[in-house]
Amino acid sequence: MKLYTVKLLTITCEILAQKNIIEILNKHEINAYTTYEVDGNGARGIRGQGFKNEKNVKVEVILREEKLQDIVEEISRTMFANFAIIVYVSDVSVVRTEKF
Amino acid sequence: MKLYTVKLLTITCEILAQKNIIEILNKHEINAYTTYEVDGNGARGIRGQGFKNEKNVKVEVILREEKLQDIVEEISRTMFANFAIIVYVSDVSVVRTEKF
Amino acid sequence: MKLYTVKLLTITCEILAQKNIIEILNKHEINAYTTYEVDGNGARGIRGQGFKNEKNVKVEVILREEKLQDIVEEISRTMFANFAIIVYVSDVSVVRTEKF
Amino acid sequence: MEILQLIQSNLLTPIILFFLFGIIAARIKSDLKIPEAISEFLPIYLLAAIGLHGGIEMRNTGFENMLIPMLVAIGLSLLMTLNHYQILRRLGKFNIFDSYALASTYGAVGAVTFSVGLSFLKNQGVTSEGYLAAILAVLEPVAFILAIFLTNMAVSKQIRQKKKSFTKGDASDLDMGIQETKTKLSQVLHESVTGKAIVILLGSIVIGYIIGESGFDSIKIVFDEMFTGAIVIFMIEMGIIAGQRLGDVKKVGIFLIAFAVIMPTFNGIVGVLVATVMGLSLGGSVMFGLLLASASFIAAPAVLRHAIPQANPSLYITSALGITFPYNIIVLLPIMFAVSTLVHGDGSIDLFNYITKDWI
Amino acid sequence: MEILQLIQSNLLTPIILFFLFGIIAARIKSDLKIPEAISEFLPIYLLAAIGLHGGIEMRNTGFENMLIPMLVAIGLSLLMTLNHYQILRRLGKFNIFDSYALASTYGAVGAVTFSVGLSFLKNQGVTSEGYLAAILAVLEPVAFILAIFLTNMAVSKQIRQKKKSFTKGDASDLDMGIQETKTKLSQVLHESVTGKAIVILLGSIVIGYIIGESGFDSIKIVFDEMFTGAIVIFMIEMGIIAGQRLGDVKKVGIFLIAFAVIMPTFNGIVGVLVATVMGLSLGGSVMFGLLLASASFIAAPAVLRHAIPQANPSLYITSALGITFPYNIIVLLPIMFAVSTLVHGDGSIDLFNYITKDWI
Amino acid sequence: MEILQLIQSNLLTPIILFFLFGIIAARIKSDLKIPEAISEFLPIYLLAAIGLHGGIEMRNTGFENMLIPMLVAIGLSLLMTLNHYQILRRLGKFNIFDSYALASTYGAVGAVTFSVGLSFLKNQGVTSEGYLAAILAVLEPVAFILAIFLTNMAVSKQIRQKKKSFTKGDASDLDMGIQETKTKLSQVLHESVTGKAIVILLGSIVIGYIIGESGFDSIKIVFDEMFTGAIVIFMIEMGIIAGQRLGDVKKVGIFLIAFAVIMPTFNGIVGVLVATVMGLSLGGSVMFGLLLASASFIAAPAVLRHAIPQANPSLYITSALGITFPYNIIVLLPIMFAVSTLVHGDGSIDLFNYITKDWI
Ligand SMILES: Nc1ncnc2c1ncn2[C@@H]1O[C@H](COP(=O)(O)O)[C@@H](O)[C@H]1O
Ligand SMILES: Nc1ncnc2c1ncn2[C@@H]1O[C@H](COP(=O)(O)O)[C@@H](O)[C@H]1O
Ligand SMILES: Nc1ncnc2c1ncn2[C@@H]1O[C@H](COP(=O)(O)O)[C@@H](O)[C@H]1O
Ligand code: NA
Ligand code: NA
Ligand code: NA
Repeated sequence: MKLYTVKLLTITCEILAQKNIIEILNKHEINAYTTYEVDGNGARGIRGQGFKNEKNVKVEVILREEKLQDIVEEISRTMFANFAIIVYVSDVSVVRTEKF
Repeated sequence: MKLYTVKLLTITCEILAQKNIIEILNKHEINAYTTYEVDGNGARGIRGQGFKNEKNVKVEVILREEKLQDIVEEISRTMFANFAIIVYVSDVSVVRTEKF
Repeated sequence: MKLYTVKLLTITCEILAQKNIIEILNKHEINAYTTYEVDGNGARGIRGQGFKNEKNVKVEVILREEKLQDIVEEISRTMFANFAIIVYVSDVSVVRTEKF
Repeated sequence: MEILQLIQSNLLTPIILFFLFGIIAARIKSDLKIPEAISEFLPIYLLAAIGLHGGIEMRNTGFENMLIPMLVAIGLSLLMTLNHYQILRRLGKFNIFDSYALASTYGAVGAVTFSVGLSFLKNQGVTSEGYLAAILAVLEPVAFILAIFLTNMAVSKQIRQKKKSFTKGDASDLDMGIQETKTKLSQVLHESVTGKAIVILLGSIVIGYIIGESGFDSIKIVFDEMFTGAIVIFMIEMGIIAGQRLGDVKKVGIFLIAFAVIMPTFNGIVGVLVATVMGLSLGGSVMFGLLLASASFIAAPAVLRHAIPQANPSLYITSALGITFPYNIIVLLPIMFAVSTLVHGDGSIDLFNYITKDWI
Repeated sequence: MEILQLIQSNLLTPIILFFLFGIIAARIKSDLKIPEAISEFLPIYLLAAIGLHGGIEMRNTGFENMLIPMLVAIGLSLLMTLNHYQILRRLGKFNIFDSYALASTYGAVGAVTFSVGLSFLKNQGVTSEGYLAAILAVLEPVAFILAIFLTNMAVSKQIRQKKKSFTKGDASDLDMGIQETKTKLSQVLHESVTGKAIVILLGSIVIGYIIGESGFDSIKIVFDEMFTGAIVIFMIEMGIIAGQRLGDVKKVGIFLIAFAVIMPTFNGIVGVLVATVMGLSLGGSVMFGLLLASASFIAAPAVLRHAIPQANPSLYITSALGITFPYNIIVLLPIMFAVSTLVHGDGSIDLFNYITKDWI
Repeated sequence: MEILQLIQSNLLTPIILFFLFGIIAARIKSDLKIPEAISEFLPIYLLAAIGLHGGIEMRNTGFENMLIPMLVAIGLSLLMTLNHYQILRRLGKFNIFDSYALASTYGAVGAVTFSVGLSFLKNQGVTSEGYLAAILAVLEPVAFILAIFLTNMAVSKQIRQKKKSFTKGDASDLDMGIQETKTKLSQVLHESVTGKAIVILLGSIVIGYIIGESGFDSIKIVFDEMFTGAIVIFMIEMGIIAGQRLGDVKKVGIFLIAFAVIMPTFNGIVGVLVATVMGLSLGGSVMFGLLLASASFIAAPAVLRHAIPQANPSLYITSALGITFPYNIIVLLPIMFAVSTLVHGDGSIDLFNYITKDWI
């Protein structure tokens, strides 16, 4: 069973920014992702204690390297200044490259 | 503190398929894993809005390379056709190889 | 957009050990992390069925390689004996190294 | 007409209005949502309340006379499941998996529908036999087990035939197929019987039977007086989920849409009439009919996804929740009530006339 | 003085005491917390209860006379938002984004504050006009939409001016800016109107209107009798969150602290007086004043974070929840009640005197 | 016998039946589960209700006479913790960590047990002193603090001795050990006192005291009338968790099983008698006994896992939740009630006789 290397892009950000992230993904024709709520601590303080609005969310996207650059660039440009957010990328192997 | 490389297998699938995954893991004598509920979007549409039955779950398993192939193969064969599911593998380093 | 490699340290442990982990991180001057509750199975049995106290938590920390060794060492030394816990490390790429 | 009036007055109860409201909220893409923990808890609560109520009733009225209705219900449920299968497979041209999955979804019962039915009767000032809660519990797994058994039989027959054409009919293969079917069935049986719905329902019936009215007093406010309010909250969520499904309704096709309306109507009216013949009360006959009319949309996916994974879940969830459930609680319930009133209203001779007239 | 007595007796109600308790629990760093699912569910429940109650009232009393108060409320809300902006931008020296965000936070309304107000009146044995719930729903998005419209106008003006200095004023750019503003506005408008608070509130009003007293009976225990108990539980969580914010209060600066106390007082008393002039009852005038006095701290972040991401959320959340909310429910509510009693107590001539005296 | 009758009638209350039902559901591996958010919320609710009730009672009856019972309770709790330790370490041969952890688990109190006790008394139509809720709050951390103090002392002594054999007794090391112990203790003390159980309990007592009967009226339905229903729901979950633990019971060993039954019986009856001597009412003496008999299974793991991580949590959780809790609420509670009735029933002279007869 051969495995192919693709990229896993992870965005951890405040939950109210999830919509912005999904919009950016959609703009780059990516409609497949996984999300879940998390707590966190970072430059913008502890998040996840009070209202649900003040939690974080993780958005995970498996994609091909081609699209990665543009998406990371757009997220950096439009969101780093105003939101609690981190973005990181790792290598993962998958069976069905056609899915991603 | 020396770190040893092992594999992290991640399965994101519909929650009603979790039992099948765990059964496959057990069949390959793997009883250690971590699970958590997530939302998602993919080929089978948005998941995680209505009943809990319609959420996704992530199953993460750290294991040695030896077992990886067989498990990925069995999951691919028995589950890819009928379930909302993705599978990916990454490299991680651990301290206590004897645990995995 | 250049990406820089840093380390992602993941600790999956019983929820009542979260405080100990955060204390160790703080001691090494790390105040940024992401946490979320998970279920699990391992050497110390199934976790996540009964009281919330009996769940697991994942703590994820992106950090520079320099600090990694000491933290992993301290966690191993002080916590492996008494708690349900696993620790693993992976490589991730980030845009803003100055953040980590 | 009286039925129309009944439908209209039913339409204007909080339960139905909040359900419709939920549908609208979903259609306009509102982010309204009942948190998962609450909407997971409410069915448990509703079933506990139904069970306690049923158990207390059974203590008051005895349960000797429940055996025949229960057996008849089981028999009808099995017959109807088979009937659904034939209709879906032959007329609807669904594949075998979808046919069995849909057949059992409509052969099974819906606990939420049952709750709404009880509230409907309460609103009409009519009571029903307590043992119907027990029939609800027993009926839950019946249709699934039949469908899964038949599906597995069919699959192993297919495998057998395929094998025959290659090699010459290997007996051990056949045995294996049957063995696997047995394992799967006993697993499904175990899962069904230990499924949370049945467990809480049966447990509460027994507890209700033990404690009786007097023991119930201290928890009456929670398990009786709050019942309708709790359903209302749950119906918001049901409406939202049904509303999200509405878009998929066109995908299930006109045949299934028709099936999802006609089949429950037929099953439900048969149920009302049979129950009347068996001597159930006006309200009891309505609930008996509702049991047979209802389709399962919470238990079904949990059981079928595992047991018949080849079946397309969006077919059975969408039709059961998006079409049949609203139809049942808004239109069919008043119709069955009218029918039951009709056949109960007159003397026993007339009753018999009505039945024979309608029955065949 | 009577106001002090009112404040004191208000202070000693379970709602306020549990709110203060929550603050203390947060200050001593207790791990006490109402689980997320519960504290997400409670506002939905409270709004449903408020809506049902309002709808039933409107059925009893008609809603023809609600048009003028509603239009006046919208007008006042817009005026006040503009007024806040001027004060914050000129006197407070906040940047344009923070100014608009804060202006609309204080121009918008707070559903939790409204709930507490209803309980306060109940406690005082005073009723209020049912249609105020409808005004609450309509008022929700008004201030946001204005602020977002103005922010976007201001931003595209800035961009335009920048562009002008470089190239020579490109009309298509200008169009694009306006186009984008329109998109964003229509999006915010859609989101506001389909936001869960408005949806559940309006839905419940309509349902309450349809079912009336008699239809409400079966769910009265859940949606009426449990109301105050439910607020109490919610207030524990509100207290905890406010308590966690208290540490940030000093960061918002003395100007904003003063603003967060003086502005609601002014808006609230204006509201009471205007309502009295329009003929609202004693209780209705208090609630009208409270609508204008209240700041939004649940809806505001959800709308503003998306629409004016440049604004610092900790400014508007901290001041609305950490200062204004406690001040409103503990101090201002009794004050407005006293004012309303005063202006309602005497004959209409005296009333007029009071108003003109206070008004200008 | 009367005690058997009491046990039997207790067994047939909804609380106990739903607990047993939960155990059965877990044993047959049902997937029934009360959602986490609900089962996290219920203890908070129960403690708030207990606290409010206690506070209101204290307002009615004064709390001057609560000092002696409270001090006696603290003293007994400390004595019992030490006694448990000796028994576990010497007779049970447990290691020092497990011994202290278990000793304090049984020296501490269980809020859920207390709730069940209150319901039991309500069912018997008997009241108890309101200040017992305050004793519950104060007693919570006492046994933990003692056990953690002694564990740390023992550990630093061990370290010291080890060090001595290597180097020659380094004073600074000793100091460090004591220093660390102090830090840990003050941390545990802070955590205990700010722990959610104590905070909500004390807070509600104070609020109950302030608002009194009249202020309580508006929230009575939620915090009083729904109390037993809420316990019933919680007991389902407690039963499920206890049932999951039952399999581990054999692992804890016969000694600990015996300890988990005999120790509470002894402590509980001592409690009833001492309370009677101190002049508490029939019901108050039962509750006092129950405080001493109960073991902690929610607070204990949270405190001990952090403070004595070397101890095996499955020992103390399994024995406290899997054995002692069911035993206490099913068997011991009626026994203590019978004992209390006995010693309260007769005149004071007989009472004294009973006590001296039983006491020594
Ligand atoms: N070094 C880190 N490791 C893991 N998660 C982080 C780290 N820094 C930030 N985060 C997560 O990203 C969120 C936003 O970060 P920040 O913008 O730094 O407040 C935090 O609340 C954390 O959940
Ligand atoms: N490219 C992707 N990146 C991250 N998660 C994905 C991706 N594709 C699918 N998923 C997850 O896997 C689930 C099943 O995928 P699918 O079978 O494509 O519907 C989705 O609901 C997502 O949670
Ligand atoms: N091989 C593994 N893969 C993934 N998660 C694991 C693995 N082993 C242990 N875990 C997680 O770590 C927790 C503690 O492990 P243990 O100390 O082995 O009981 C478990 O409850 C799981 O959540
Ligand atoms: Na059916
Ligand atoms: Na306002
Ligand atoms: Na004790």
